[in-house]
Amino acid sequence: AGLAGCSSGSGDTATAGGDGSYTIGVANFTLGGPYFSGMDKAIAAEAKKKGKIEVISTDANGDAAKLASNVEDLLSKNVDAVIISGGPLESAPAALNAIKTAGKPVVLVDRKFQTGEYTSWIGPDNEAIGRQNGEFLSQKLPDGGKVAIIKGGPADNSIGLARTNGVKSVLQSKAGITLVEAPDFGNWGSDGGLTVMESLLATDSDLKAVFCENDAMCLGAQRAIADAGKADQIIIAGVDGQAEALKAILDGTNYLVTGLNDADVIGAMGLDRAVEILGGAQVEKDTVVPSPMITKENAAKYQNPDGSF
Amino acid sequence: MTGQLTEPAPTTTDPRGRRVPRLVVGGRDVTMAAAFVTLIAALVLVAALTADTFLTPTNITNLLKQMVTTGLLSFGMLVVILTGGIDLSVGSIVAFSGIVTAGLVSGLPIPVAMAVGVVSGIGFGLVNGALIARFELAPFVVTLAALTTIRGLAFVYSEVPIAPEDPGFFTLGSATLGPVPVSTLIMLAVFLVGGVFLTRTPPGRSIVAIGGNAETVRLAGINVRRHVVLAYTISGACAGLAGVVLASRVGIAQPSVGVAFELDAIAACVIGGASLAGGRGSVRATFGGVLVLVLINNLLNLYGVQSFWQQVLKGLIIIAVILVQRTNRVRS
Amino acid sequence: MTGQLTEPAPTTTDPRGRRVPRLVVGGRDVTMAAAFVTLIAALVLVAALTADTFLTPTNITNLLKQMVTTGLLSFGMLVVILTGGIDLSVGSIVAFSGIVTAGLVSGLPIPVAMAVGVVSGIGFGLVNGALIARFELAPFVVTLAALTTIRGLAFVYSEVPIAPEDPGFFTLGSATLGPVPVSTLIMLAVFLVGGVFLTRTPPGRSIVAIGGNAETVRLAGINVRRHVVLAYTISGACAGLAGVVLASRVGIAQPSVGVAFELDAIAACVIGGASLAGGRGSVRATFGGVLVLVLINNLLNLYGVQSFWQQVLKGLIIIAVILVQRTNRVRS
Amino acid sequence: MTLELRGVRKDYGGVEVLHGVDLVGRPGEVLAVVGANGAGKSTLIKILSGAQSMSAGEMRMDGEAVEFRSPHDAHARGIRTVYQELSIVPGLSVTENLLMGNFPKRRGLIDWAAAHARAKELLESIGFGAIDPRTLAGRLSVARQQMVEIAKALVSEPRVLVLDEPSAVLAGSDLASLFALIRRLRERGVLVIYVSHRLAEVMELATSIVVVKDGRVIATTEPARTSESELIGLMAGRRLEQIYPDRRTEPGEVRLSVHGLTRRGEFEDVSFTLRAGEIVGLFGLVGSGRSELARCVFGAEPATSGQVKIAGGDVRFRAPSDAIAAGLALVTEDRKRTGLVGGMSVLDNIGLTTMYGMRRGPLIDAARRRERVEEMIDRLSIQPAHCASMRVVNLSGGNQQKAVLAKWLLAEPRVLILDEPTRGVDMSTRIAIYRMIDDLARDGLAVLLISSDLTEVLGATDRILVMNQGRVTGELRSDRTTEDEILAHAIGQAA
Ligand SMILES: Nc1ncnc2c1ncn2[C@@H]1O[C@H](COP(=O)(O)OP(=O)(O)OP(=O)(O)O)[C@@H](O)[C@H]1O
Ligand SMILES: Nc1ncnc2c1ncn2[C@@H]1O[C@H](COP(=O)(O)OP(=O)(O)OP(=O)(O)O)[C@@H](O)[C@H]1O
Ligand SMILES: O[C@@H]1[C@H](O)[C@H](O)CO[C@H]1O
Ligand SMILES: [Mg+2]
Ligand SMILES: [Mg+2]
Repeated sequence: AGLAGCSSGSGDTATAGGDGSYTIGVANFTLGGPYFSGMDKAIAAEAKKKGKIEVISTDANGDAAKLASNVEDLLSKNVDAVIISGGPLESAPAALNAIKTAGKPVVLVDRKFQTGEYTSWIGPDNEAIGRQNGEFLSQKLPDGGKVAIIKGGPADNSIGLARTNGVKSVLQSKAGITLVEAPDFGNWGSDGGLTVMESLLATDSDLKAVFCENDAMCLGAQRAIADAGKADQIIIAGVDGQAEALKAILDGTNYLVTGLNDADVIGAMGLDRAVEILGGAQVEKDTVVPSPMITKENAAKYQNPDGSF
Repeated sequence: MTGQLTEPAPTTTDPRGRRVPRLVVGGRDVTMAAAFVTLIAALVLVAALTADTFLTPTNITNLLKQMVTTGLLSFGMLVVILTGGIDLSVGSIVAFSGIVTAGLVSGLPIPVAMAVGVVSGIGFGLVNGALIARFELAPFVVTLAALTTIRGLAFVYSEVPIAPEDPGFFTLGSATLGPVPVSTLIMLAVFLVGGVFLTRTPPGRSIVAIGGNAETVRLAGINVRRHVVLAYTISGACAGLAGVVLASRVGIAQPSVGVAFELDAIAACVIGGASLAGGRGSVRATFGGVLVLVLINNLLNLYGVQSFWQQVLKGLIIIAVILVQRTNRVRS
Repeated sequence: MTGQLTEPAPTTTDPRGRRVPRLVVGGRDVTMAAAFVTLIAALVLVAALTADTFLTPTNITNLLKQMVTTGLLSFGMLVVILTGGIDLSVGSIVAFSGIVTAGLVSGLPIPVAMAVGVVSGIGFGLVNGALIARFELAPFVVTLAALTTIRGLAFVYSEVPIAPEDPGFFTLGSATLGPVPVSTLIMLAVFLVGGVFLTRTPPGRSIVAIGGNAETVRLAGINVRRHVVLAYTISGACAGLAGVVLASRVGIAQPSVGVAFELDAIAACVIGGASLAGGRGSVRATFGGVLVLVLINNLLNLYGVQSFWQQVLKGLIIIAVILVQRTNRVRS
Repeated sequence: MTLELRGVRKDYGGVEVLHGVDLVGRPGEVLAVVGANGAGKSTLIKILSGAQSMSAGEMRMDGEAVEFRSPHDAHARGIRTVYQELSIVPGLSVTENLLMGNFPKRRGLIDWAAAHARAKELLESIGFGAIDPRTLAGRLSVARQQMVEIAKALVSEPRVLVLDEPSAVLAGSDLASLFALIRRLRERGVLVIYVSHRLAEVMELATSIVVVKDGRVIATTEPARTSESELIGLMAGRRLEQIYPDRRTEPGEVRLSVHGLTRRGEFEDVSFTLRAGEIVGLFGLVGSGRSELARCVFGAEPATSGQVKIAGGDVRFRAPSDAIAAGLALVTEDRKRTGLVGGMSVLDNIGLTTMYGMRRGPLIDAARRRERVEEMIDRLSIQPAHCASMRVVNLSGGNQQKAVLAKWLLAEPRVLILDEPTRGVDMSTRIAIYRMIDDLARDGLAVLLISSDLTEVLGATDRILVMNQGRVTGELRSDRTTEDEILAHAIGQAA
């Protein structure tokens, strides 16, 4: 994703304390999803681009305690700063405390923690993405109809909730639109999206649209819809801008829209931010990365064959 | 023989000759007993009466599709469980075979790519089996280590999902023969052929006997190791096949797919009365176990039970089912 | 016959009377044999020589902290495994006890809230044990169902993570006694007391014997059911304690924590030579198994091995370790 | 087929148990191997069956050196073995146990109808026609399982048949069938190697006898040139006095009385009493329900109706623990399945019943327990003498049996039920056991001795109950009855 939304701070000037060579630790909560591994890669790629920056990446495999100990491991390796890609984690007090005690800066990417002190956060406005999808759907369904919502779950995550709330806030007030929330979670993956959609198709045969909290689930849902022969009846809206989703949108399928939440962009910005901080720059604490709406019209411009996501 | 003793043992043929083979492979407790069939019938009946969407064609097709992965894995798991072992690596094999197949589709003909996926499963099964049989290592740990390693390899192969462009890739997973998905037919074929294998072929019988008393089988001059390897290879093959079918069905292969699949497969076998100590298990009843699990999931969804409560209830229902199974076993 | 035979078996006392109790609880294979100790020592040595950060105080403290959860769960798991059972629900109990404790901290004194967390684990263990012992249900399925149900309950209790404000909540998880974390000391105490329990008390010996041959134990007038319930209760208690300690250490309780923790705990027992068929296992060697697992993780991190390769290697190293363990067992 | 062993040695983990054994067997011979418990008989047999490898020495068949790396190699040479410990697969049918690895096939698949037919034919041809080949092997009585084991060894018409204590669990007509079978095999030129502690049958069947002691062959002889008592002397290494102690005691008060006890399908309306100081035999054919009765009296199985009283009061034993608390002890017949915890030490096994009673605080009083257990090991001369820390499975069969006995004696019972306590026990140890039972009875213990060995029942008891098909069909005084009279009751044909 060459086009960054905003403040792509020129990190290579950061030489406040030395020659600008730093070691930056990355604590991933999990790499078991394309979004997260994309983020991790984007950070590494940006570091390489900058030169002189060494990145040590860790993966907690979805275990909060392991995240804490990974951070401890990173600190014991004396990294200069830590980037946390917290995935579905809401907070990591122990990790944040350890970093604070060590006196190192910490940059959060994607997920903003609910508690604890961090130096800077870069991520999307999830509720806005949801609203944007809601607006789009309401336009596409002038006569109303049933809209299904597939959540990623487990519910100990705020971003999914924010996205769903965004969609709901727009659609609930629209006359003629009914919302159906799938009882089960799609677990943020395509296989989950597929089975949840299959169940939805059995319970609600008259769906007009489906919104999923991310693209991966939408892609599975799209298959289920195709298999049920309802591709021309149900439209799809997602979040992320995952490569396969962009392609589906561009190909003119029933996958109509997604809200950009590009791991490549956020990852790169996260690394830049860390370097800026190390360079002694005064930085914005919270940076919201804009999430443009992607449809058939503009999808081509967001396709990036070299991107990791 | 007088026939005086009422026959307590599994009969694969009736006194007059061969009839329908009974897919009971060891012990009599594990016949898919009347009570178990009743239980499944009751589940279906309750479902049909209380959820009006249950008997719709869409839902029935869903059911048929949703049992494929668990079904395939359960058969392979049963074979391993019969030897007294366990295979925890199947979920990771599903992921690996799926992603490799999807990755190869761009360069190879689709059937070849799919064959490679299945073969990768066979390969992993072979290694599992060889480690377990040759070095007498605990199956739980070997396959647990395999779970970790193979999952890692799936991610090493591709961190991101692979979505082949060629629509031929979806055929296996979405084609239907009349109303029945082809993938379901494949799974049923595995159960049928597998049933015959376990009840009517020497290697099948050896596998069952090994779980009953491996030393005896060894003393009978049968190569125990080779049969143990065979069992894990079958499980690996089933998992490889399941991975290919699943990837084709979802249309996207993800390296993260299949986590905890092994648990459902094991549960299906045990709900069907298999003993994890080996030597006892039934192909039919395992299939019944698969049905029970799929029905539970389907019903909870149809009723719109919220995800967490689904989990709570699913566990409780499983307990209830095995309690019923057990009462029936004790009574018989 | 002469006293010719040299003594090959585990001795809990030396010929002259009692000496240091050896924490071997069944069979002779499971002594934390010289080769196993050597293996661990070798791991440590290699680590110290190749990773310059390995022997830093921070890293050692990390190691000590990192072994707490696996350690606590492994001891409980060992007790259950000795009876010939298995407890898959421990990861879910960790989540439940943690979230309940964190949820109660706002209303109750911290120690009381923590006690409630542990007691919830005891409760779940009791139910598991009662179902398994009273109705003779397969431990694998009962605790698998419990895994699902308890996980669901953790989410029902709170869908969102709970991060208590009171810094007292963090004490248990972060306090140190000198350089040693208090949580590590607690875990060590569990192993010590547990070792004495299993080797030197009647209920402990009964648990070991049940795994060897339950019918013999029943005929010896020992209440088998009660001891099986006890075993699962101990495992539940350990998991409850682990949940509380973990929540306190991380500073936040998540209902989603602890997935697949049971696998590491089981692996630790088996790496330590325990037999999943029951009756054979060692407290010391299980502790050794915990060390091995924690060391592997720590080393792979220190070497900066990339995540997916870490998984690949972790599996392979585990296989290597049990191969070494096995060679040593065969040789002795 | 001539089978020759020269200088065979075997050590287990550095401890040598066979010190250079020589043995020669020829076609048509019944070569009996006798020796005390732990002498090395089973080890020897495992070596010639390929189940264990020898540490040194050589084996020749028809003059040609052979080396067995697995049982498969021995099978290929026509050697089949029935091991001392039962090894059927309980979850499989008799047919399958018999034909394992040799199924008749049709179009590549196993032809089960043909298999059952072949199994039935085979069982009938060797005189075991009473066994239904379709039954699950695990549902057969121990005796029947043993017969299946023997039949299994005969499936492929072996040239050498090795039997390790096959008669230990057989009695009556089953035993007769076995003997007839062995004679027929002999006529067919099969070499039969036969291990047994029942010297009477050895004298009857054997063509030559090899006496093994402490891992060495100390004598080779023939029935015509020796006597039972000489053999016993050789095995024990000393002269043996009388086998059964004189029983001339006055029975005391009633210790246990059973009234109309019934367990549907197993036994019916059984009544008897046991008095202090009395040894009562319980004889019957296999499957007559004796073991079930014992288990039921002991609270291990619920009764359908009837009462059990101890010292006058009615009791309802809901579990063995109740019976033990009331002073009962039951030495079960199947040590592997119900007598021992194989993976644990001898100490743990012998101490099992008494563990809860021997505490110091919450801990087991280890020193006292060890002391008591070692006393018991000594008293029953369990070999090897320092076996307390050994795993109990590494004891020889007979010594395992003694360990079970020791466990119960340690509990100091007032009523002792012994189910086939001398199964697989060598003669000198038997004598010790009889002496011990006698001593215990003299001290006021009431003993019920279940046995399928007529001589034993006659010699070691005061009174004999005979069961037939779940009912007590006779009660006889040991000093006033005969083997024939007992047998007549046992087969339900007493006048
Ligand atoms: N696996 C083993 N490990 C160690 N010692 C063993 C093992 N098996 C047998 N022994 C020892 O070898 C010796 C010979 O045992 P073996 O079973 O051959 O005796 P046996 O003559 O068959 O006795 P019995 O009449 O009691 O069956 C015994 O001292 C026994 O304790
Ligand atoms: N051949 C058989 N087939 C099936 N069941 C049998 C057979 N023999 C015995 N049984 C079962 O065992 C019961 C009695 O066996 P039990 O062991 O109590 O008799 P026993 O007189 O002690 O003979 P044994 O010498 O075999 O111990 C029978 O009522 C029957 O249920
Ligand atoms: O924002 C990300 C992505 O949307 C991903 O698909 C799921 O996890 C969230 O954290
Ligand atoms: Mg022997
Ligand atoms: Mg009996």
